[in-house]
Amino acid sequence: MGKDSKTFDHEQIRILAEILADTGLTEIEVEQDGLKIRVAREVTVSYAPAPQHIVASPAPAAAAPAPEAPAAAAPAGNAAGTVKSPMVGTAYFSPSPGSAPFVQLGSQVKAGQTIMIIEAMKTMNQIPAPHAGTVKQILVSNGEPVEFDQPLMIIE
Amino acid sequence: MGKDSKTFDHEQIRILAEILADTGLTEIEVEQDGLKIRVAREVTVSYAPAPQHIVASPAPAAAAPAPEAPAAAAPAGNAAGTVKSPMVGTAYFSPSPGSAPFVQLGSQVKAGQTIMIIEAMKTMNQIPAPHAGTVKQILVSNGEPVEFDQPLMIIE
Amino acid sequence: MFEKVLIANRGEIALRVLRACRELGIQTVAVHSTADATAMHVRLADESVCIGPPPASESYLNIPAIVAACEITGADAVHPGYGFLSENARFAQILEEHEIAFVGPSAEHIRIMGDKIEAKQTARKLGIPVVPGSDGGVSGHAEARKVAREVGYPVLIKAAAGGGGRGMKVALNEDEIDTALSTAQTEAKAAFGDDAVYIERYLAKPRHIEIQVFGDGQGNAVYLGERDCSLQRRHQKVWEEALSPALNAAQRKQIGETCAQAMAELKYSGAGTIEFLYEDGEFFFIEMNTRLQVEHPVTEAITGLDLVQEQLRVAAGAKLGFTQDDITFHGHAIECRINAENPQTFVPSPGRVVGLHQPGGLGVRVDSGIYTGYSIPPYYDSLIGKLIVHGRDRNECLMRLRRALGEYVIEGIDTTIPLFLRLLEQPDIIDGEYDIHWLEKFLKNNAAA
Amino acid sequence: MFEKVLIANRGEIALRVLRACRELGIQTVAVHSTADATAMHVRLADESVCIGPPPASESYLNIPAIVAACEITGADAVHPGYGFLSENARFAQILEEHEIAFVGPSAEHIRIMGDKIEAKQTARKLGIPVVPGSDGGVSGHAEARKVAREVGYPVLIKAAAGGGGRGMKVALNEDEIDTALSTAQTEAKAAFGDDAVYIERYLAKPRHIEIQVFGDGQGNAVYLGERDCSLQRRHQKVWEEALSPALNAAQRKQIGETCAQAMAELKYSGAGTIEFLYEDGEFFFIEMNTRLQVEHPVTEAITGLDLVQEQLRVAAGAKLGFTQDDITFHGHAIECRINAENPQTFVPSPGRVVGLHQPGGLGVRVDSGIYTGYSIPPYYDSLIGKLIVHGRDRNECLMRLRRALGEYVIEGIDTTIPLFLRLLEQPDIIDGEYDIHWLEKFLKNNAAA
Repeated sequence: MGKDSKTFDHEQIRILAEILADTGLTEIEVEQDGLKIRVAREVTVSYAPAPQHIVASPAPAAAAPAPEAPAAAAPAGNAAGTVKSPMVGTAYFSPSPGSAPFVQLGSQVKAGQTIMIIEAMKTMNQIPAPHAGTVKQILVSNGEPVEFDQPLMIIE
Repeated sequence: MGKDSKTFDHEQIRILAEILADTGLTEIEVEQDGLKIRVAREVTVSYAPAPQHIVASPAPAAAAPAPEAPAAAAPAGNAAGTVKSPMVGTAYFSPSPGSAPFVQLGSQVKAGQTIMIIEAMKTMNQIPAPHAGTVKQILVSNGEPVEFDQPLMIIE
Repeated sequence: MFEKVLIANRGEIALRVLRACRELGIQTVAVHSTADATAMHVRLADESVCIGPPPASESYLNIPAIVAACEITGADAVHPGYGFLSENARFAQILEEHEIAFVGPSAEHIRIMGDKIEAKQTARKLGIPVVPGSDGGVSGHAEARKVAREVGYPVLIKAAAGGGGRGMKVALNEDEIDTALSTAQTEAKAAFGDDAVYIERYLAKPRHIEIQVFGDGQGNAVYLGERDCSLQRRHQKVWEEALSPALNAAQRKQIGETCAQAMAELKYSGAGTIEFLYEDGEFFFIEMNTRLQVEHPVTEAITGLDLVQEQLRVAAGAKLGFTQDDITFHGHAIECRINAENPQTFVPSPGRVVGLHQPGGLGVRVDSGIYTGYSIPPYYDSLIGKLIVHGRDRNECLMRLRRALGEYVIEGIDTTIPLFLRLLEQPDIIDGEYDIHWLEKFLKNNAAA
Repeated sequence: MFEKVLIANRGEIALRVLRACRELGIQTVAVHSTADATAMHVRLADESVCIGPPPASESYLNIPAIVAACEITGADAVHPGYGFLSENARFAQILEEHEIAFVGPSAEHIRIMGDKIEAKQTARKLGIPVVPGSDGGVSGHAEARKVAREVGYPVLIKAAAGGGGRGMKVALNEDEIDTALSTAQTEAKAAFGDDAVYIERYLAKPRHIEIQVFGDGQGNAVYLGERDCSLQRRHQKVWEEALSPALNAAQRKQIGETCAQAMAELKYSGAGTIEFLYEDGEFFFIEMNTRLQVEHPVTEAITGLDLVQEQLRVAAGAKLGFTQDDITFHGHAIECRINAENPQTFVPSPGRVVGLHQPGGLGVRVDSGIYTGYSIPPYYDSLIGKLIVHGRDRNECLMRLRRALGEYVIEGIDTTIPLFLRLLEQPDIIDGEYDIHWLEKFLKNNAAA
């Protein structure tokens, strides 16, 4: 270490601090080539007033659990092939009740192909596949209300 | 440590402390070439409502700065030979105005010997030395108001 | 009464509406952008729906997304708060077509009052005093000169579609009228896509005094006293009080009754605010806001009414639960808008609130959605809370305000709290002697301090 | 008015007094034990003095230390809050001798009302209805039997010097009187060093209703309505409301006027509370508290008065600033005592508050000295805050209370907040149908839940 302050990369620490703030992590530890840096922050986030005493409604439209959905589905949401909802509405798998679904688990899809319909304000909005691939996961149910940005499907 | 502890780079610690403050982190640990530095800060303490907007009175009786005194005088207060005030009142160094003080800096005192008077409710309370020794430091002024537990003197 | 209300707003007003709903036993749906997923009202709501990305145009102003959110949650009413879609006649219309109640006046009333020229004509027709000026738009230079001479200099040229101070120019005399007209037209075109302007008397040192009105759409209407919102910076209100230190009881009664009568005649429904400039004992209509105001809590403090609960009741079809005789004014109230801004430069200061302690005790109300650890997003306005203080008289109110501001701790961001502490030291503020230019002058004179 | 007031208390009431002083422009001195050096009111006070170690007997009850703190700071008045030295006649006397004002009644009035037997005699003399019972102490078994027969069974045997339920025994009939007397005497001796007891009628299902009175020591006195504090656990009030759901306006006026008249006759000075048991339309005097009560904010909410400011004014020599005719009651208020206790077992829960978010909005007042990061010391009582909610009627108040409790977040320690949320679900609470035994029964019946 000597007295050479240059051997201490202060910039690295600041960058780690930024990552910490951005990601909401509470601790980062990095070790490489004999250098080890650890930064931590006390979790003020847990002070947020969780609605602990408020009884949530019985979710008649299944929208109530939605706030947790993004967190629960986070791994899926962050996966490369995730298709997210571009709007609020009700997701439908087929063009009309009883007809065949646009896609199924394992279907091969082309970019631009309709994979789902989202109904909003009595309008049927076709949701195109953003890229070609195989339908690996379907993350919503037929007839389920979806929020903006909610993961719908994984196509890889 | 391997290296001479005098090569300890205090400047590095100060820099880390600064980064801590800037970034709002609560802990940084760096380890390199056998040197490990960890700096930490308790965050919750700073959430306390510091009376930042309240203009403190001009402390006519010198009591206003007292809340900080225990902290500032902490090293003295924690020293082995510290004599603390057993009561609230006004400290006097001599039995009557103009007479010789009970003790001075450098005085040798015996256990039980009166070292000060604290006036409270018109009563003069003699403060005895809790142990024998030399008066190393006098931490209050003659005629100064003192709080309970306030360090008065160091006798070693 | 409604079963479930969707709150089409964010921040402290969304929380305000949520509280009123909860106290009436109504379920709540919070809609929010991705930037507001952790907002207090979202956490507290019975249900929440993410309606779009951070830009308001794609979320809080996104009518299809909000209507779709009503559909998937089964909300039977929408409270629009203030700003965003609260004065959007089309939104009110679309909700009506979808058989969803809009907590506000009719689309027609919103439309009329949203057009400055039509609003002024309507006000005049209803007997509300207006500032002397052109009856309609002014386009040519010759016409402008003629109108200005009739109105009397100094005159103000304003964009018909305007707001927030854009498209406004003063001409002190005839030499300045041509330039002022051209500039105002150009600015109006640039800001609002419409170069229509009109001319009116320019008032030198007016106060901004507004009358809170409330109607049930069935011919009943009352006034709930006035608010003095003269302390403004860049046409943004900073400090509001009720009642105004400038009015006496007779003036209050006269202008109040005029406004209430006008609203009864109009069959206006819900909360509304008729804004006036006030100078030398005269009121001049500026505009009418057909929604809840940011500063409604000062009126609540002196009347004891819950304006949001009343909005919900009236929107659900109830008649006004009180008459003018039931309304009495108790004491004095002041609201300070706590903004996440540097108190000297007013540069916005979004970021994480690392420490928070809000004042409490007798006569102190805080309306705020922030909490320790909350990150104030950079996408929206900088209002993060309102401190409302009530006292038996204005002096007690000022003393209590100083006490409460002194207890307020918000760490991690800059706020305007220090500005209010400075204001409380100014003799003009203590005496209630200020007009709409006072704050700008004060800030200019104290910039170096 | 006073220049500088020393606040001889701690916790929320010290902060309450500090706020009132600040709003009157009076400087404040906080005295504190070493355990309270970081308390909110100590941080906010103009000056602070550490007066002793954690045990109250050596700090908050240490009269020489408190008088010395007045001397070194130059305080010209002491506000004692409630508890500690607030009803200590000797303390009031010593302050008088040192020419320091005591914010409270005269030492003589404190002394009279501090002695249960003398208090009762005085009340009877002043026309205040008392519970039938022995005129003075009862010592022998024969005397006890005779008195009990006159009073009528069931009877209660109480320690003359008692309080907090110690030294109290019920005898349902003559068979039980001997044992009850002996037990009460033994407990009284052990708890208070004095085995004097007295006998009175035992009421089966009374409510605790107390009248807030206020005098200026110059012959003027008013009543400020009643508070219903029937919801108690181990004789500790848990929930207080004003006005009482059990009284009508005529009853209120009658008992109120009786109390006000008595206080005027006594030339009582400052705030006082006359506590009654109320059963079947009859009031029975229990005791008079010659100080501010914990639950005074509910009275402030319905009257609009600041009782602590009024205490300071009267103590400084002013006459009452209002007459009975000026007092009107608006709406309904409820206070919940937030204790740092397990809401099921009531085991105290001192420790660090790691997260805190207090409710806000219309009609909500929080009086609390805690803050994020504050450590609640284990040496004192467990009251850490009071939530006071005001509404236009009792129903609005209950709805608002539920809303506010739902927003309250205190992390790191247990609190009684969940208890209040459970209470709000009980039909008896919603209907206001409860007596002083209701809560104990409820807790017993729901212990397993």
